Amino acid sequence: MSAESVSADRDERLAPGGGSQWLRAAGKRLLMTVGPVVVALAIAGLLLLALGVDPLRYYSYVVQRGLLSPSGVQQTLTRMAPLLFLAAGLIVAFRAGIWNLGGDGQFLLGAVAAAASAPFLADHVPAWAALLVAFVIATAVAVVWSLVPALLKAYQGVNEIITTLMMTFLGASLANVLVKLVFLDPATTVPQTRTLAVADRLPRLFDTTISSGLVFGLIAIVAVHLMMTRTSFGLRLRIVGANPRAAIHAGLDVPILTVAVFALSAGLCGMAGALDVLGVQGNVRADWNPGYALTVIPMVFLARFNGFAAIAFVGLLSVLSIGGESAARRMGVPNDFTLVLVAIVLIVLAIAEYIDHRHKKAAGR
Amino acid sequence: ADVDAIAILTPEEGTDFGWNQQGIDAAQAAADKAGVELIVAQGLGYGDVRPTLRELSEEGADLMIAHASGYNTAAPEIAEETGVPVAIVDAPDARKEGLIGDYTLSGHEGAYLAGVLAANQSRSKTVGIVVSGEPPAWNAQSAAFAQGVHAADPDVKVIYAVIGPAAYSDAAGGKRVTESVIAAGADIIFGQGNGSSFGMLQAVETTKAADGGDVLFIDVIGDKTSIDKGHLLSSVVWDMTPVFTAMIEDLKADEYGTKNYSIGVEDGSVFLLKTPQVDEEAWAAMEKVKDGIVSGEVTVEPVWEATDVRSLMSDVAQ
Amino acid sequence: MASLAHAPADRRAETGPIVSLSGVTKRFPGIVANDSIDLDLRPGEVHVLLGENGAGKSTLIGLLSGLQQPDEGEIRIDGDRRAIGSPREALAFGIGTVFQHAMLVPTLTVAENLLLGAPWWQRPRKHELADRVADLAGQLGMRVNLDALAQDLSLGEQQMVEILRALLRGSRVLILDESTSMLTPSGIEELGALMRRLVERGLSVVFITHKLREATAFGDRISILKLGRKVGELGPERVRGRDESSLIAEIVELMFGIRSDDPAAERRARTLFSDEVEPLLSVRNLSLTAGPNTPALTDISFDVRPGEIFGIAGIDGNGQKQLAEVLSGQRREGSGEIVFEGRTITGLPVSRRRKLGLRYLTDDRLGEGTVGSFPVAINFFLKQIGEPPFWKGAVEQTGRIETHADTLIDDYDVRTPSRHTAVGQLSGGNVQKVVLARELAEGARLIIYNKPTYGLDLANTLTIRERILDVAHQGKGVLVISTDLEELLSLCDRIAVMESGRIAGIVDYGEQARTEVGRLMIGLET
Amino acid sequence: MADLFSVVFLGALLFGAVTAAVPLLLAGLGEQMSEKAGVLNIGIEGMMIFGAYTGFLGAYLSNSMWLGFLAGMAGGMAVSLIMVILCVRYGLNQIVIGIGLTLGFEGLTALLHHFQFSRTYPRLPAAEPVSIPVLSDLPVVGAAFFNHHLIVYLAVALVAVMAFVYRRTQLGLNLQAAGDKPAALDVTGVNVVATRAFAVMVTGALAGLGGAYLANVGAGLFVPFITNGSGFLGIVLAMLSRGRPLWVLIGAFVFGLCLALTTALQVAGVNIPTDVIQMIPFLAVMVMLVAFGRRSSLPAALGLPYERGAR
Ligand SMILES: Nc1ncnc2c1ncn2[C@@H]1O[C@H](COP(=O)(O)OP(=O)(O)OP(=O)(O)O)[C@@H](O)[C@H]1O
Ligand SMILES: Nc1ncnc2c1ncn2[C@@H]1O[C@H](COP(=O)(O)OP(=O)(O)OP(=O)(O)O)[C@@H](O)[C@H]1O
Ligand SMILES: [Mg+2]
Ligand SMILES: [Mg+2]
Repeated sequence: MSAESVSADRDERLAPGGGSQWLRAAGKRLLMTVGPVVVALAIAGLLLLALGVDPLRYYSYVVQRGLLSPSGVQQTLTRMAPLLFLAAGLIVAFRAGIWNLGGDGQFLLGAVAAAASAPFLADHVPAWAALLVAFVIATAVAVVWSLVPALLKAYQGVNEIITTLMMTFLGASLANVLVKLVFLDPATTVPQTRTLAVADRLPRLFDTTISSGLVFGLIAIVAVHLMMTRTSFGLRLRIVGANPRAAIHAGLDVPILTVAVFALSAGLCGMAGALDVLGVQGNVRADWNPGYALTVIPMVFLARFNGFAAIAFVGLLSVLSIGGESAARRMGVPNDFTLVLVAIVLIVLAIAEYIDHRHKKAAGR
Repeated sequence: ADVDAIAILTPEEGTDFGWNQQGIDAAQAAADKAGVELIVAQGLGYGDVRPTLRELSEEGADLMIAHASGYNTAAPEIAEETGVPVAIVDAPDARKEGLIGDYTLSGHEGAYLAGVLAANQSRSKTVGIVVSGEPPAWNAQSAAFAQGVHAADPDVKVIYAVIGPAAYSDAAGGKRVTESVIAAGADIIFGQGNGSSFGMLQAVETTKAADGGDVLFIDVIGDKTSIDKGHLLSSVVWDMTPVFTAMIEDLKADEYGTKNYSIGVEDGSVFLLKTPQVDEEAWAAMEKVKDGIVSGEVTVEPVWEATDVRSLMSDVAQ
Repeated sequence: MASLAHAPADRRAETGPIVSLSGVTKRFPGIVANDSIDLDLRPGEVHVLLGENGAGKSTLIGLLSGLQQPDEGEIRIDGDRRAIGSPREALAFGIGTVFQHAMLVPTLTVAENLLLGAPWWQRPRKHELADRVADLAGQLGMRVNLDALAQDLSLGEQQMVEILRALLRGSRVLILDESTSMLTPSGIEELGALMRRLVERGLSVVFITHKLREATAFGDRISILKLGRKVGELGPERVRGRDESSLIAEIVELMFGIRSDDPAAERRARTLFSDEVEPLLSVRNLSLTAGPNTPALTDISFDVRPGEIFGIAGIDGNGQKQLAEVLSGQRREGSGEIVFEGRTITGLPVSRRRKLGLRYLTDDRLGEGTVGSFPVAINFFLKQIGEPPFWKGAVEQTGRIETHADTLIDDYDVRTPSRHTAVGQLSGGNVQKVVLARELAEGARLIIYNKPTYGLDLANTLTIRERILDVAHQGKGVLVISTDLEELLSLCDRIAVMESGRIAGIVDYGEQARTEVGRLMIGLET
Repeated sequence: MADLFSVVFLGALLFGAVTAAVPLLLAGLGEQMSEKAGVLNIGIEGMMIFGAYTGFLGAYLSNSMWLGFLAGMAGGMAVSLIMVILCVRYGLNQIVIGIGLTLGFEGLTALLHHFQFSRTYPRLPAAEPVSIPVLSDLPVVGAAFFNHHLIVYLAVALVAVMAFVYRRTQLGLNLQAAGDKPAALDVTGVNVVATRAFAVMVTGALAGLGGAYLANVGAGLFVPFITNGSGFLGIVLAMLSRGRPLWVLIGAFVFGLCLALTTALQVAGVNIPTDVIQMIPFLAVMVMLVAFGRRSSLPAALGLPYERGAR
C-alpha cells in the first residue's frame, strides 16, 4: 500500500497557480470536504431521529458548546493541542508511506515519562526548565520505543502495521506497570504518578483556560507541514512514501530515512502525551488510555495528509467531542454517539474522494 | 451561601446498579430533600473532565460532585479556578474550606459484616473475592470482608482474584475468573466490578458449587435485586444520600470543606441487603456483630493497599 | 475441459479461421496501441507476430485473452461476432495464452498452478492432473516437475508450465507472447518442434518473438506490427520454400525499413578516437548473479571515452537494465570494477556517483524515474534534492525551482498544462523529456541512456537524438542502451551487443555495422 | 496452598483459558482468510463487536444459543459487506475504512445497548456443555477441554477445516493466488474480486461468531466495548501465523493460557502484580516478531486493490 493510493499526494504549494484558478480549486476542495461532512451529518441525524432525538437540537448544542460559547471554545482549543501533535506525527509517517498504528502506545509512554520526571524536576529546577527537560525526556522515550518497529521495518522488512499494533498493546501495559509500580505517588491511595502543581504546568494563554500547548501544537503541525512540503528532508520522505522505487533510483538511503520517519513520528506522538500531562492533566493515572491516536488516524486521512487541513479536521473532532459531550448530556444521548458520528463522516468522505478520483481519471488520461 | 443547583459527574452511565447509579440516585434524593436542582453529567469516561466541570460551573452549579477517584486531580483544580465548590473521593487530604470536600467512602464495615454472613452461610467453608481492579475503596472492602470471614470462623478459606487491567468492561473476564474461583471451592463470591460484575453474576448463576448446590453472590454499593435470578445473597449497599445531604447543608451553613464525609454502618448509610437467599441463622450472627460495631465493641480498620489486602487472604505466600 | 487427444483433430478439415479480428483498435492515454488491425488465426498454422517493443503485440494479445476490451473493431470466433469480456470467456472460447510476463503464482506448486481455474468447490484433481500431464508431456516431449514451487523454476521452465496449462485447458488457439526470450537454444528448438506438433493436431498457434530466425523457422504465416498498425503479412506461400536470408531481408525491410521521410537515416560523422585517450568509464569483469526475476551478468568489460557514444544493443531482458543499475549504483552487489575518470567507484552509492557526474536515465520512467503524483516542476529536481541553488539550508527555494522549471519546460519543449501538473498526467513522451532534462543538469560527465526514445513519436525521437549528439560533442561520455537498432546505428561510435548477460560482441561504426549488429542481435554470429 | 490446586481448580482454570481463547481463535482464523486473499481487514474489531451485539440479541430474543450464533455471524457479515463493497469492489483504502468501521460499530452497539439493555442487563442461561464421552472423565484435561459448548469443538474443528481448505481445495488455491498474485489468478478465469469478497465475508462471519461467543458464552451478556481489542489481537495472530490455521490456534490458546495463569498465580497467592503478568503474551509476540518476522510471511498483494489490466 503506498501513500499515493490513499490520497492524491499533490504538492499543495506547487499546486494550482494563478488567482482565479487557485480560487476555483480551493472552492472545489472546500466543497469536496464540506459537502460530505453535511451528508454525513444528515445520515447521523437519521440515526438520532430513529433514537427519538431531535438532530437539529443536538447539532445546535454541539455547535453552541463546542464552537460558540467562550468557555466551550477554549476547551475545544485546549483539547486540540495533543491531537495536533498526534496528527503531526501521523502525517510524517503516512506521507512517508509508513503505517504507524502505534501512536497510542507512543503517546502513553511519552505521557508517563513526562509525568514521572516533571514533578521531580520541578522540585530542583525552575518550572520552565523542568517542563523543558520533561518534554525532552518524554520525546526521547517515545523515540526509543519506536526503534523496535523501525529497525524491523528498515532492515528486515517486517510489516510495521503488526509491529506497531503490538507495541501499542505492550506500551499500554507497560505504562500501567510504570504508573502502578515504579512512579507511584506515595502520597495518594489512588494509583497515579505524582501531580505537577498547576502553577508549574504549561502557562495558559492570556486570561483564558486555553493551554499554551495549543500554540506548540499549532507550531508542531505547521512545522511538520512546512518540513514535509518545503524542505529537502520532507521531500525525500514524500518520495519514499509515494514511490519507493523512485527513491532508490534517486539515490536516497531508504532504510535510514525509514528509521528517521519512525523516530519523528513516535517523537511527536510522545510529545503529544507529554503535552497533555504537562499542560492539562498534571499526572497519569493507572489504566488511563484516551485512545486519541486511533481517532486521529482517520482525521489525518481526511485531511489528505495536509497539515493545515489536519488542523481543521482536528478542530472538527474537538468540537464534536467537547460539544458532543455537552449535547449528549442535555439530550440524554450516550456520549458514544460521537464515535458513530466521526465514523460516518470518515466513511462518507472516503467515498467522496473515491468518486472525485474516478471523475478525474475518466475526464483526464 | 445560597444553593440552587448541584451537579454530579460520573464516569459511566447511571444504569450500572453500582457506583454510578447509587451516586446519581443519592444526589437526586439529596437534591430533592434540599429543594435544589440536580444536573447530571454521566458517561464521561476516565479521561479529562475539566471541560465538563467548567461548563457545569457556568451553568450555575453551586457544588460539583466529581464522582470518581480519577477526577480527584481535575476537580480541585477547577474549584480553585472557578471558585465553585467540588466534592471528590479518595483524597481526604485535599480538603479545603469552602471549596473542596472529600467523601472517601468505604463500606468496609459493611464488607466486614458481609464476611461474617458469608462465613456463616458457606457450606464449603471457602469463599471468594473477585475484583476487576484495585482502587483503595475496593481494597478496604476486600480486606474487611476477609477479616469478617476470619473473625466469624478462622477455618474458612478466602480466595482473592483480580481480573486484570482494563477489566472494567470485561464481562467475559469477570465470568471466567469467577468460575475459576468457584472451582477452587468457593460457594459464595464477594464481587466488585462495574461492567464485569455482571459477568460475575452470570458465573454465579450458571456454575454449581463443588457440592452441587447453588453459588451465591454478594454485591457491593448497589442493589441488583431487580435483575437477580435467585443467586444474590446480599449487597453492601452504600447510601450516599446522607453524605450529599450533609454537603448541601454545610454549603448553606458556609461550613463546607471543614470536614470529610463518610458512610458507615452506624447511621445506616452502609447496610447489608437481605434477600430471600439469606439464611436466618447466619443473618442473626451477622446482626450481632453489627451491634458490636455500632456500640464500638468491634472496630474495623480500613486497609487501603493492594499488597496488604493480599496478605490477609488464605494461602498467601508471605 | 476437452482433452487434447481428440479435440483439435477433427477440426483439421475446417478451413475458416478460428478467430478473426477486423479493424480492431485499442487506445491508451496518449497512444494508439492497436490501430485497426485485421488478423486471422487459422487452425493448423503458426502465426508469428513481429514488431518492435511497444508495437502493440501484447496489447493485441490482451484483447484476445479478455484482459482488455477493444475500443473499435470486431472479433469473430468460428465466424460469429463475439465479445471476449474476461479471461474466463477467452478460455471458454478455447483461447489459451502464455503471457509475456510470468503469470504463475510464485508460492504455489506447479501442480497447483495448473489446477487454478477449476470450480472453487471442487477438490483439486491432482491424480487426474498428474495422469493428463504425464500423457501430454509424453506426447509432446516436455518435462515438468509438478511438485516444484513456481518461484523456484527458471523463467523458461515457468513458460513451459504455462504452455502446458493452456494445452490442458483444451485450447484451440495457443498464444505464446515472447516465450522464447528466456529459453536456451535447445529449449527454443524443442518449443519449435512442439508448436509444429500442435498445429499438426489442428491448433492455431500465435507466436510472438523478436528473433527473426525463429519466426522464419517456426512460422507458417508472419504478421508485422509497427506503431500499433499491421504493416505486412506474409502468408505460407511466401514464408515456406524460400531461402532464409531473402525472407529475413524482406522482414527486416518491413520491420526496420528505412522510410524515405526518416531523417534518422542521416548518419552522424564518426568520431575518431586514438587509443591514447583516457577512458571516461572503464568497466572491468563485471558479474552479477541472477535474481528471482533478473538475468545474471557475466564478465562484462568495456570502455567509454570522452565524446564517445557507446551503444548497447540486444533484446530486452538480456541484462541491459541490470548493467545500467550496477553502473549507476542502484545495485551494489556483484563483482568486478568500475573506474570513472580514473577513480574506482564500485562501492559508491547512487548519490555520490551522481555528484561525480555519472547520470542514469532509466527506461522505467513512470515506475522509478518520476513520482507520478508530484508536479512536473519537482520531478525535474528529484536527484538534486538539498542542493543549492534550489535548496538553501534544506529549505526549498520555490521561486528558483519554478523559474528554472519553466526554463527547462521551454528548453525541452515539455508539453504540459503547467509546471504544477502532476507528471503522471503527461504523455509518455513528455515524461521522458522531464527525465531527460533532469539527467542533463549541470555537472554531467557521462550519461547512461536506457531506451531514450522508447515510446516517443518521430519528432521527439529526433530531438532527443539531437541532444544526445550534443552531449557527446561537448566531450561528455554517452552510453546508450536500446533495443532499436536504427537508433543505435544513427548515434553510436561503437555498439556492443548483449545476450544472456554477456557482451556477445562489440562492433565499430562502419558500413558493415548494421549487418554485424543485426546478426549478433538475432542470435547469429558475425 | 497445594490443596487449592485441586484437579477441579486446574480444570476450571484451563477451561477458562479455552473460553478466552475461542473468540481470538475465530477472529484470527477470519483475519487470516482475508489476509490470505490480499485484504488487510482492520475493520475486524467492528465486525466482532457488532457480532457480539447481534449474537446476544439473537440468542436473547430467540432463547436459542444457536440462533444467537447465527445472528452473530450475520451481524459480522453485515459489517464485512460494507468492507467488501468499499474496499474490495471499489478499492478504497483498507486502513481508513477498517478504522471507520471499528469506531462506528463500537459506538453504535454502545448506543443500542444503552437504549435496550442498560436497565435490565438481561443474561442468557448457561451454555449447555457437551461432554465428550470417556475423554471428559480424564482428570483435569477432561474438565478443561472436553466439556464445552458444541461451538467450541466446532471452532477447533474449523482449524482443521481451514487447513484442509487452504491445502486441499480449489478454493484454498484461489485464496492464496488472490493474495500473492491476483493477476495470475485472473488469467485462469477465476474472478479475483469475487474470491476476495468471499474471503472478507467469511472473515465477517467468523469475527461475528467470535463476538457472539464472547458475549453469549464468555460473558452471558452484552456490555459496551466487550471485545476490548480482541479483533486487533486477531490481526496480530493472523499475521504471525503465516497462513497456518494451527498457529492461530496455538497463539490464541497461549493468550488464553496467559490469562488463566494470572488467575492461577493470584489464587496461589503469588504476589506479583497482575499488570506485569499480563505483559507476558505481548512480550512473547514481540520476541517472536524480532526473531522470525521476515517479509516473506505476508502475501505480496496484501492491502492492494486489484484492477484488471492496470499497468
Ligand atoms: N489526464 C490529463 N490531465 C491533464 N493533461 C493531460 C492529461 N493527459 C494528457 N494531458 C495533456 O494533453 C496533451 C496531449 O497528451 P497526449 O498524451 O495525447 O500526448 P501525445 O500526443 O501522445 O504526446 P507524446 O507523443 O509526447 O506522447 C499533453 O500536453 C498532456 O500533457
Ligand atoms: N494498460 C496500459 N495502459 C497504458 N498504456 C499501455 C497499456 N498497455 C499497453 N500500453 C501501451 O501500449 C503500447 C503497446 O504496448 P504493448 O505491450 O502491446 O507492446 P509490445 O508490442 O507487446 O511490446 P514488447 O515487444 O515490448 O512486448 C505501449 O506504448 C504501451 O506503453
Ligand atoms: Mg504519447
Ligand atoms: Mg509485449
